Amino acid sequence: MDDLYREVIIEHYKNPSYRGYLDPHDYAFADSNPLCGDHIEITLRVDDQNRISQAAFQGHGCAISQASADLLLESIIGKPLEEVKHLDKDYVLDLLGLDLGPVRLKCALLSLKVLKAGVYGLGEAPDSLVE
Amino acid sequence: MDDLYREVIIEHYKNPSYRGYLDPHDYAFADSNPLCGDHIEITLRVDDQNRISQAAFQGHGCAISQASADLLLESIIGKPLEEVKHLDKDYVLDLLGLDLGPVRLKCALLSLKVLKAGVYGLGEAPDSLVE
Amino acid sequence: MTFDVTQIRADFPILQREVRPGVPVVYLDSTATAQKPLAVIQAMDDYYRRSNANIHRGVHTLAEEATALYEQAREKIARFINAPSARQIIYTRNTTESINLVAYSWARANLQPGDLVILTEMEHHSNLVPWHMLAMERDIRLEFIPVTENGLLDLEAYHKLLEQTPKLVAFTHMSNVLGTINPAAEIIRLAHQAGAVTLLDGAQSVPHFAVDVQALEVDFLAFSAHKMCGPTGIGVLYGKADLLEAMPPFLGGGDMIREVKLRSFKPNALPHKFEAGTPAIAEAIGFGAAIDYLSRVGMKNIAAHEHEITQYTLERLEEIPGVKLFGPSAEHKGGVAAFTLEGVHPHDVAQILDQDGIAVRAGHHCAQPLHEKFHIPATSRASFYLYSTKEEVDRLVDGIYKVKKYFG
Amino acid sequence: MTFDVTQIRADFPILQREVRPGVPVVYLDSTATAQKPLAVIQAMDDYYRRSNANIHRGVHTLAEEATALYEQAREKIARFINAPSARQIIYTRNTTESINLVAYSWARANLQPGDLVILTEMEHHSNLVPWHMLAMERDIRLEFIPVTENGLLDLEAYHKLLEQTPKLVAFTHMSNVLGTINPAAEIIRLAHQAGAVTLLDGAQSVPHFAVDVQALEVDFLAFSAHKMCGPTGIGVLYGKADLLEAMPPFLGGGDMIREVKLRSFKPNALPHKFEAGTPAIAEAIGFGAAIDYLSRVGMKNIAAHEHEITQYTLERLEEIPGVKLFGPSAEHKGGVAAFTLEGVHPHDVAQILDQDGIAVRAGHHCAQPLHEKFHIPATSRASFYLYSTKEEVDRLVDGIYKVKKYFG
Ligand SMILES: Cc1ncc(COP(=O)(O)O)c(C=O)c1O
Ligand SMILES: Cc1ncc(COP(=O)(O)O)c(C=O)c1O
Repeated sequence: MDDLYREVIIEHYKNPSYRGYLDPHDYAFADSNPLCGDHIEITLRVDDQNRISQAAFQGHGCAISQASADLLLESIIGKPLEEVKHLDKDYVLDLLGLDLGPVRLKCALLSLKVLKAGVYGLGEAPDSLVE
Repeated sequence: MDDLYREVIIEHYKNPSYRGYLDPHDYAFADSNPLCGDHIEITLRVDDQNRISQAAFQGHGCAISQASADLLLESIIGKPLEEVKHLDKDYVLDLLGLDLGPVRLKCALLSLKVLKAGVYGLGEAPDSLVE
Repeated sequence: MTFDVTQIRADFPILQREVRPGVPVVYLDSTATAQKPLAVIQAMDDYYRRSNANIHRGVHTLAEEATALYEQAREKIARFINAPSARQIIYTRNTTESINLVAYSWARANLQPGDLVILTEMEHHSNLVPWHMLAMERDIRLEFIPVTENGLLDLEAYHKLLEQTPKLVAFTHMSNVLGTINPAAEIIRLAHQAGAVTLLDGAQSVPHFAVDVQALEVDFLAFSAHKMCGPTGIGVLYGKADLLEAMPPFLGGGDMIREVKLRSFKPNALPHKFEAGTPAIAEAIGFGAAIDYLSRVGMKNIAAHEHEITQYTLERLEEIPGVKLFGPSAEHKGGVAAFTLEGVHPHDVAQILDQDGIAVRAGHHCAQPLHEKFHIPATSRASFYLYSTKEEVDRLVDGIYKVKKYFG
Repeated sequence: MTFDVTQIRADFPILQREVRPGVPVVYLDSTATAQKPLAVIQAMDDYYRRSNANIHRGVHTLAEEATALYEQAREKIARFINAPSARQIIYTRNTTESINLVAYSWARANLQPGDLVILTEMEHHSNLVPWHMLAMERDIRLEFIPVTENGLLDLEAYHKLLEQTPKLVAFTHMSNVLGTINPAAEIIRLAHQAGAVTLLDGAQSVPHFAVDVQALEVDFLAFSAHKMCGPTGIGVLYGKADLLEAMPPFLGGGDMIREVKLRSFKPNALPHKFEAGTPAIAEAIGFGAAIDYLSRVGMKNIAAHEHEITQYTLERLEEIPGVKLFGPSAEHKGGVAAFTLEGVHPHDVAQILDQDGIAVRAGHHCAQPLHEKFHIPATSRASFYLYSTKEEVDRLVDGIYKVKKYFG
């Protein structure tokens, strides 16, 4: 895991491709992980076929939360909004290629939770979105 | 302990010498053991030198609580009131000749607690009276 | 698994104990607390030797192991009572705290002066005093389903009480004195028809037979680990999700919060909202091991075994002149036999039985109003669990004859 | 007893553990929870194997043994903090419940709308949220003793706050983030002069140095067993006798009553008035064993050892470029070193350290307002206890250099 951590996580953390804030946007949502203060805000634009055309995140937090946001957004560009609604925990873990304990899992899944709460248009982001 | 229990406790329980209620009396007090419902009421008369001249108890409960009341009253007849104020746990245990666990100890000491609360003229009978 | 009581007894180290040299223990006090199988003792021992750490907030290996073990236990408990989700399992200290949690959080948010709470005359103090305290503070009305002479709830009287539209019906699934197993599903169904929320005191039912919260449709269920082969210091409140979600927090502190500012806080999600401070981590893990153990033996097997022992006990005790049994006949009854012996105080019965290693309980068993109803200050109580045997019942009977000789 | 850390480490089975093959644990998270010596693990194991029974109400041998063990532990705890009497030691689940007990029972009986409660900016959530809840319910005012840039309480500001005649001053004896040891005796003396009652959060002090409630004249003291080599699931509230006597009960149920009728109850005497239901019996006994263990080693020795380790840690961490330490210098500080590493999130620091078996905590350590004050969301925290060594500190320092290389 040593090297994976270094290669995947730290690279995307240090040099994210999708950092930013889209204004205007079609979807937006923000949430924090109460246990560690990680914060992620995601903005999305969709095309006329309801596919994700652009995505950006901003926020702060640990390498895992920020890198997984970057990896997640990279992976959904061009995907139909409907498909994004059904992404799950394993999807993110596959992107990261890491086995994580329960605490770091929350960091890794924060961006997926924010993304799904945004596309579902929910008022809040319950943990059940990523279980 | 088998035989002591039978001889001392059960004899005094079955054939108490000081059962009753003195009316009029100089001192009286009653209390219960909340854990088991044992109840003892003691009435006393003192002579002009403040010595205990007569004593009686009534109530209900286990053999240990009732027998120890009988033994206790038997032992204080003729004693100065001041001395009664200073009787302690070991005094009663010597009378009984028994080694008791913490729960039955409360049964055994109920009569002493009632007696002391009465002669001190207290409104209630705290456990600290017999510690 | 076939049920073999000898094999089961070998799992419980304390049952091998001699109370005094040559006097093996005959433990007939499982209603007060159950003994613990080796698997439970070792799960906690292992935890302290290998994985001890504070949970939820830690990133390091020990903290992650501890968190995983703690939360796995919650999943096991959820499955055991067929809860829809583990987040409906709130860890508490015991049944008593679980009931107080409902009284402080749900009831204080939902009950107004004049509102009616229905209890029963056979409740344990744990399901009386929290409502006394609330009644004093809030002017809530309390009414009681009466207990009939043979130890059953008077359901006709219950029907009448329901006409007064109670807000809450809180009752014991099984009496810890009479042994009565109450018709919980029916009582709950009727309460719901009347618009009331229900709280089931499962302290004596969850340990002894299968309890399915979804089949019962119960709103709240309270129980204690220590009565079901688990450790002291941990219990559970189960609640329906919508009720728990809507309830205000009870205890404030670490872990139950989502965010804290200097002057305000946001509560955490379920179940953490109700678990303030460092919880009973080792105890949760021990509770999980107890659930595994009971599930392996099988709740059906346990209930059948206890039924057989109880039936035998009632038969044998009824033979003894001067013994008076309380509670219904074996068909309505769990593994409890409370009795009086004419002319002998229950404390003396228990003390003399103890001379032969026989552990029964004597007193009001935290059900003083029930004893008052039957005009007795105390009873002696023998109670059973999966490890109890007919030979132990025989020793009890011999012991009672000895008591009679003493006081004869 | 001379203090030999190698010998002490041999008493703690978990310190022999390898987190992964070849990677021994370096446990630097004792502020979250302490490890347990064999004596404590075995005291509980023994209890479950030999004496397990419910307490107080039982006449049989097991119940009497259990009751005696449970109450002896209370006596030990009383002596440990020099309480005038064991009945002033109330068993709770943890520090958090102890503080909530004061908030629910004492405060709700004694505080009126508009009354002032003084806290500090360095409180753990456990000593914030209960007061937030009370403030919302009752319109109590909260004010905070500020924390200075170097991590001490601003006592001048405290003097000013006292002019507003607070009813309660509740504060931590030692910060679990800054490590600051507050001048408790002085704060309490001033509070009393102003007519206020005092509550001391001893979660981090009682485990680490001698705390004497009579010398401090403190009104309430809260602490947890799990932070002082004892088990999870048990804590203590100490209180002055007159305050505890006058307080209404908190949780209702078995054992906390003197008498129960169908519609009313009389509370029991201290300490039982505040202990409802079957308590954490094994845990109390384990706590007693922990007290014995700590007393045997000697609190003076423990404090001196931790001071040495802390001083060494501060020196070594200050050398590392990019490391920023929080809290005062070693002379005002217990065994806690919270720090940030420039450009690296504390979670990542902790995770990478964990690869080498080094267990530190990362986050806001249940002190979010304090972190906000210092404008950081989180810190990494290494913390020490009697079994910590300088070699472990060296491994921490090596680990931090490795983190820097990763992120460099
Ligand atoms: C200063 C302080 N107060 C209170 C607590 C809460 O202790 P517990 O979680 O045992 O209730 C802690 C423990 O983290 C602490 O460090
Ligand atoms: C029916 C019933 N309810 C509640 C309780 C209280 O359980 P605990 O003491 O574990 O809180 C008991 C245990 O004696 C019981 O038998």
